[in-house]
Amino acid sequence: MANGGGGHDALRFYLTKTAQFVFVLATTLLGLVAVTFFIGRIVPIDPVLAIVGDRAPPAVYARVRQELGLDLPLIQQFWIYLRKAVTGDFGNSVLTTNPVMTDIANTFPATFELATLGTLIGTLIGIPLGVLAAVKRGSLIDQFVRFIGLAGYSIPIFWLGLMSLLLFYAKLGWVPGPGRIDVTYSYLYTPVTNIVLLDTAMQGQWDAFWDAVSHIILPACLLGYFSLAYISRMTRSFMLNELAQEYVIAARVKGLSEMRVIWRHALRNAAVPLVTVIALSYANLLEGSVLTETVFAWPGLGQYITNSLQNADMNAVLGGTLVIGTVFVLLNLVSDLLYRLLDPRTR
Amino acid sequence: MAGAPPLPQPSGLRAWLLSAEPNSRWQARLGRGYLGWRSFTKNPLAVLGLGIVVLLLFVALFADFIAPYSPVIGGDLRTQRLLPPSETFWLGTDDQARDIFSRIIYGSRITLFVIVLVSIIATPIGLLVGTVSGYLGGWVDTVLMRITDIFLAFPRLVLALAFVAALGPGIENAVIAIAITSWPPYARIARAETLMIRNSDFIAAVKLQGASTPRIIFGHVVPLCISSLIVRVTLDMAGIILTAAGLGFLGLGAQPPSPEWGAMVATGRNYLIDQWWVAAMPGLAIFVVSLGFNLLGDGLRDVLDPKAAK
Amino acid sequence: MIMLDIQNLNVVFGTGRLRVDAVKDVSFTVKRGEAYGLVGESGSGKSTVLRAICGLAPITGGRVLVDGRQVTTPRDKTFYRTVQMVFQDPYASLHPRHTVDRTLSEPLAIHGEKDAEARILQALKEVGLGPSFRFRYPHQLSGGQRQRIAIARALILRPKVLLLDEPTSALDASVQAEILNLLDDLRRKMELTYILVSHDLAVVAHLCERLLVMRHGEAVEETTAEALRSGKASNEYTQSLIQASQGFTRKPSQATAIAG
Amino acid sequence: MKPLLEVEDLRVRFHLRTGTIEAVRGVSFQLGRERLGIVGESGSGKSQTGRAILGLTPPPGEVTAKRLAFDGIDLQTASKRTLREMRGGRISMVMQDPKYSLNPVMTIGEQIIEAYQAHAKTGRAEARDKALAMLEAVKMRDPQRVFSLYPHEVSGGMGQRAMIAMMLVTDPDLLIADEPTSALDVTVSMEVLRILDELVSERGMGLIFISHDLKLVSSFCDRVLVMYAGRVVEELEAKNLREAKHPYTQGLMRCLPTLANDVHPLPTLNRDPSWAL
Amino acid sequence: ATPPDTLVHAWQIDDIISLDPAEIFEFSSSEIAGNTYERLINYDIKDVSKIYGEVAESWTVSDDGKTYTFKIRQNKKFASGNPLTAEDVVFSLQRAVILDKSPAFILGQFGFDKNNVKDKIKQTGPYEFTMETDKAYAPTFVLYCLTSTVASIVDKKLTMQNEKDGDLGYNWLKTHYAGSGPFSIRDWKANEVVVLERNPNYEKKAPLARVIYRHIKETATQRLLLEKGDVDIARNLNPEEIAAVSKNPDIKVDSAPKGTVWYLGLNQKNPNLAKPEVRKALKYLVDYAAIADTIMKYKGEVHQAFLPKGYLGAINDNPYKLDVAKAKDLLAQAGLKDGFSVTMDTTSRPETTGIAQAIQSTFAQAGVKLELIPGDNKQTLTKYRARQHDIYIGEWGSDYQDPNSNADTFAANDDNSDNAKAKPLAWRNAWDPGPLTAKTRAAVMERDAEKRAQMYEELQKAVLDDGPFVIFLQKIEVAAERKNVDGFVMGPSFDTNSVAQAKKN
Ligand SMILES: Nc1ncnc2c1ncn2[C@@H]1O[C@H](COP(=O)(O)OP(=O)(O)OP(=O)(O)O)[C@@H](O)[C@H]1O
Ligand SMILES: Nc1ncnc2c1ncn2[C@@H]1O[C@H](COP(=O)(O)OP(=O)(O)OP(=O)(O)O)[C@@H](O)[C@H]1O
Ligand SMILES: [Mg+2]
Ligand SMILES: [Mg+2]
Repeated sequence: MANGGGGHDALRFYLTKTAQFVFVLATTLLGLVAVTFFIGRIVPIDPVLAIVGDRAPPAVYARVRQELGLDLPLIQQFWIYLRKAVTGDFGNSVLTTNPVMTDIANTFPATFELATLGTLIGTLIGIPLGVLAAVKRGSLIDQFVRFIGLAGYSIPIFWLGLMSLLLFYAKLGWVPGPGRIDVTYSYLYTPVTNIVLLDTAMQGQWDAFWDAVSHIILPACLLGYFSLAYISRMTRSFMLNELAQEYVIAARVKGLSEMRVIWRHALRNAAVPLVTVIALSYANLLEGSVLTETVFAWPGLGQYITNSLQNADMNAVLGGTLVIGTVFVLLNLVSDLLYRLLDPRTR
Repeated sequence: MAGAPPLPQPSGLRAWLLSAEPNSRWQARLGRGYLGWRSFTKNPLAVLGLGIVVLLLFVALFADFIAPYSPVIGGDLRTQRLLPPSETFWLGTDDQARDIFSRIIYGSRITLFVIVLVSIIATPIGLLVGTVSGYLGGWVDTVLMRITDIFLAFPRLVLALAFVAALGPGIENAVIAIAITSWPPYARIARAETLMIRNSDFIAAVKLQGASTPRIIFGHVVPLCISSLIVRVTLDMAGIILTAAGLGFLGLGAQPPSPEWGAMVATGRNYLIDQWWVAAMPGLAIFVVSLGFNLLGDGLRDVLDPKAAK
Repeated sequence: MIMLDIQNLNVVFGTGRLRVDAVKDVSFTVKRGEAYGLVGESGSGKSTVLRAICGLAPITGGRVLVDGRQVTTPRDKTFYRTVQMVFQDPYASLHPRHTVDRTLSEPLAIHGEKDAEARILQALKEVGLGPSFRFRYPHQLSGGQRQRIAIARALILRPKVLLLDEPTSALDASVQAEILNLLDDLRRKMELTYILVSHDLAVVAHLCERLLVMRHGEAVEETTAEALRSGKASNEYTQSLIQASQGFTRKPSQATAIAG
Repeated sequence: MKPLLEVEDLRVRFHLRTGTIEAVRGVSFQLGRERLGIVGESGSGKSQTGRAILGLTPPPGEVTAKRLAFDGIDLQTASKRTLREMRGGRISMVMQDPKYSLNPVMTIGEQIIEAYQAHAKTGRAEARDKALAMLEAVKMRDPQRVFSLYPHEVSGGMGQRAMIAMMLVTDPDLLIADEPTSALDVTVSMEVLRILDELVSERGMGLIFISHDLKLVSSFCDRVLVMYAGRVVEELEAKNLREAKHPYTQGLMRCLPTLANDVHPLPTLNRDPSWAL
Repeated sequence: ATPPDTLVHAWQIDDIISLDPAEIFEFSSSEIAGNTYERLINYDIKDVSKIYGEVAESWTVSDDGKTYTFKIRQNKKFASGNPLTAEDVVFSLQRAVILDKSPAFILGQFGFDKNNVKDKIKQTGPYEFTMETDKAYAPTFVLYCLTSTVASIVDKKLTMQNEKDGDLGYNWLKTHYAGSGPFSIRDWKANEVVVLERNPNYEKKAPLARVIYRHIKETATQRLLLEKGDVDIARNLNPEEIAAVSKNPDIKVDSAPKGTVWYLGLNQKNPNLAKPEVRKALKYLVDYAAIADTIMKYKGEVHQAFLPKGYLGAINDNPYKLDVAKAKDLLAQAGLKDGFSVTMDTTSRPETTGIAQAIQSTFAQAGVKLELIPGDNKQTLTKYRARQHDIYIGEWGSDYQDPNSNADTFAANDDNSDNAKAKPLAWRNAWDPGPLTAKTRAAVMERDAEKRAQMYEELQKAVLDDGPFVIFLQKIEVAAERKNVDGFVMGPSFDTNSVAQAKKN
């Protein structure tokens, strides 16, 4: 096979890859903007109402409508929106009056913090569980993992959330109540990244840090449980697949310990598709934790978008959707890169 | 609870079914179904799953006869409201003094409706998009996968909420919204599967017989993707019921007083701590039905999915 | 009477870094009723030649004439009625979810043939299988039986040319003999033209009159079965193939020098 | 001389939902430091015999034998630990297809080192030298380069040689080769066989060579077991293969086309149900 | 537990969209404004009819009833330290009119607009100014309007320091604070928290150093927090939760009726609903008492007239009760013996759906098939405002403490055409109240309080009898408090819920 001109080819390869990624990102975002925008305009909710309220006199109403540009043709509105969006200006949120970007910068870190921890918990527990279930297929532990998974799929998250609050907070008092941090600590540090754990740790406010940790632990475990349900199940099926491969037998033939065969050979291979699964579950937590956020009074992006949507705050909805879309595409990219890293065949 | 008990088979019929040399396509098909059924029934959990699903069907069908009270008309607000489970009200009553048991019984119809509708909308869309894009490749693939990605990258709830908002609330629209948000993963699966088989020799063989592209896709590619998709869809059932519940939770699902389980749980959340049965009972129903579908899906995977059967 | 005329066939896959010249300037002709062999090591482009003829691989250069007419891209229906192919792996070449009946009725349906019923039974008989196989799925058949079905499928449209891509290499020796006999038989009965690809010289020599030795996508030499038998191959590479097909020899030989 | 491997009445059963399959039904043989071939058609139980010896019968399978001993050690009663030390250390196996039997996400070098370190307590540097030496021993042209390649980056022949290097790096006394060349080109497979051959003659290793290619086995091995439906139907010296008594062996020999004589039609095998009894 | 000098509320505060008093029109922001800003005049929450000056020391009304002269208290200071003078008051009133945000009409209805307000509201001395209305309205009407949030006094100096492009500091004040109330606003994080801090310049210094409003959407979560003592007051508990926590010895329940009524709006464009008998029949088909005693226990009491209890002229006898037989009779008279089908737009809040379902089942008893159309708040409102509903169920809270606020919307409709400018509730339900409109207009001009009250009674009776509104409850606000909380006072409107003198023992 021709392998000449390696350096030049490699450069071109990466350039094409980058161009491809930019293209994917751009088209996906454009699609997102377009769909959301037009949905926003056909939704039978009057966005002006959200701003001026029910009692406003007609003159005020008309003025605001014009201010919002709602009297322009749809295409023109879209064009204006797009032009502004490119410069990072998504307009102001009606509900919070802040620029949408500021709001997202405030709410996204909360969700990010929660989802990241949740995914971490789900991954760290889910993978070993899945591996165990696959290795001991049909055994009690396999049934257990299956049950955990099933329960994770079928229990309404708000139910579990409230029940766990009732148990761990109200009855046992192991964790503090809903919210990100206790009011006593909330002014001890200055929000920089808005990721409380990071901010408090960086500013050396350890009391506040531990308080934040104790606040996040329950909702994170809850989200972790749901991602665990998915991850353990997928791990199990990938592991079953890998364990049936010839190379596993070859590894046994070499006289390797069963531990090494499972964790180093089989799991190392199962990790390749798992990366995608974890990324997917992470993305789901980032976008889908609305209900958890509601129960735990967690001022996150999910709540923000839902609330905005219900109030026809379309700027906020669009902005939020774009952020989630971007995160999604980025996660795709990262999992793609990891995939390449983990699987030499795709390099 | 077991599913339909296997009828005592007259040995003649059985022999006919298992005949190694069926005489007609029909006999062959029945025989094959019988074999599948036999291997399926060897898996007790799968049978349990099937039992639950059959029970759901049965309950939905005969709700009128099973339910002791009306699902929508409540009793006396002053005396019959939020009663705990008792002999008169097996599962207690809700905030409108309605019998929860009767509501759950009638709610099975809605659940069934949601499940069936979502699967017959989302599965074909996913299947079509996935197989076409996987088989044709090139720019068709690029375009279709971009669209899939866009729908995938959409926050599900936003999309569902938006659709419900655009179409107006109500269970039908909730179903459409859920369907619209759930096809992309199916498309992905179907595409991955198609990519695996599109270069296989048996596809080359039909091509060599001059088969047209639609013929290949629908006659040869689709049947191979469909089984893993069916498995996936049954496994998704729980998620679908819960998404419907989630929409109900946000007030966009079924309209009151219809006894939709998710909406019932959502209402019950107001009484979660003291009148636990209001949310727990329909929640349990959701759990059991999801469990049923999951077990069934697992069992079907063994019967249908050639890869898992290996 | 020339049935197949291949001239300066070139097949290139991919571009740039991924470019593979799978077939380079290969020419040969096959007369009607003749069986022609292609041999060579793995990756030498044998299958690609067959696939290029029937349109499963792109013809990047050269000409392919079937029955005197140059093939069109995409191939038309008459082409498929003239040329059919049998694949190497009997496990992969049948649709796992279609019964034998469905597999065999598919070509008939595509070409709008009538009395499918009779023709399917007829085709099964031709490949030595009874009607009892009609409603079986591939996984209920042995490798040899599958290969017979694949041959039946290829023959059911009554083609003139059969392209055989290692039809026996996945099969046991005993089954291989049955299939080879069947192919021999059918050729005589139906006046078929064969192109047979195999890495087994003995198989090619058994079935074919003439053969082409390929290596790295190029034709090394064209020779005859007779020549092989008498060990008269002029080319060194052909010699080493003959050598290897004799089984293992303990004395060091030139085979070592060539392979790898 | 005490035989290296003693197998008596080896049976492998699979208990499946649909019933029990007996894949190997009472196989007995002894092996010294020699080349023993096992032939038979697909599904006759060759591979299962080989795997049972290593204790690697897949899960639903059950193995019984009157005696299964390696170098006097009873493999049936040996502890897991002994078995593991035996595996790879003293008994090794080369499998059919390098494409599937090498771990796709580890470099070839790593895999060889791992095999070596599983049995020899050595440092990494030494293991590395040993691995390179082994790659050299299997006639790899550029061991340094191959060492750091991934399995998908080498050709089938190279992969199979790497596999052999990996399995022989611990200097085992017995090597089971399960169709080690059937995935390779004729010319390449000759080369691989030559390497195996040299190793046997130079190190005095015992070799079980499993194949369905009678011609190959007869020319490569000293002794041949012919298996049919889980049984050994015939055992004979390789050079006497032409004088095989069993009709199955005879049939197999005859139905191969050869360059030497052109028979039309080829004789085929008529299976006699009594063979399987 | 919460710090002893800090009062923590758990409350759904996601309705806050602005902290500028000229714009505030929502429940939670009104309450916050009430505790952080002062108004010119205020009323006694125990007896609404008693009006007193807050920033104003005294006032006089000219004989023609059009000119009001206010004297301002001296020595008042804003939280910023700036002195509060007539200049600030005039600025605040003018500013509200000029900005013309949603609540501006409360002032605007006296004939002020952007162009004339500078002439109509004039400073006449350092601590004195005059206000000139276009007509001789009932003084109670004018004064009550001045008690609403929109008439809060903002710190002119501070606000104008933050002015940008002639916005009168609007963009700044939306998220900041420039008042003189007992507390100042330290921080507002949308959907998360509002933090108030004691204003050291306020003369009657608040006992608490800090008041925190935490946004807790889930009522069950609010309850858990309250029971654990991690909040001091839970504001949104539902009846069952209140019943449960009231058994807790550490918790007490406090409540106050609000100037808000629950009602059904019957769209007169629907031919069935347009029949007077049908309107009346539906009024007999609501089980008022059962709803108030069960679903809405603690949260509402039966009330059927459009003026809430406590308002001037409010009538409190509730003539209707569930009477299916009578309703059937009436329906038969209307030619609808077998009932009819009709839809009701219902917001998806649990309270609303609960009531709606209860009504649905009593309607059904007389054969009226009611189909509920759930939607979120804004969506249902959009439809309501376009007069596309059949029946609408919702709440109506009066904009200011004067009876005209509700009379104007329930009993008056100047133009019933589709593109009318004003869209009162009567218009939204396509109802032409006929002579009632003129009566409403007259009542607001009546300067004799006694007579005025009588006129409103008449209006209420007329609407009660024939209007397209089935008013069934007056809203009660409930708060569950920890026992140690003292002095959190709930008034008849949200901006009179006061933490000014609250403390924790
Ligand atoms: N679709 C394709 N895309 C890219 N390269 C291809 C493709 N098909 C075949 N090739 C390459 O073309 C070359 C010839 O392949 P071909 O399958 O014709 O060999 P062959 O002689 O049939 O070998 P074998 O005996 O292994 O079947 C190989 O290098 C192969 O990698
Ligand atoms: N995991 C298993 N479960 C059930 N049956 C099995 C399993 N593995 C092997 N068998 C059966 O055991 C028998 C012997 O298999 P084995 O792999 O030893 O055959 P073989 O002689 O190596 O054939 P081949 O030449 O095809 O490799 C076959 O009939 C096979 O179906
Ligand atoms: Mg080939
Ligand atoms: Mg084998």
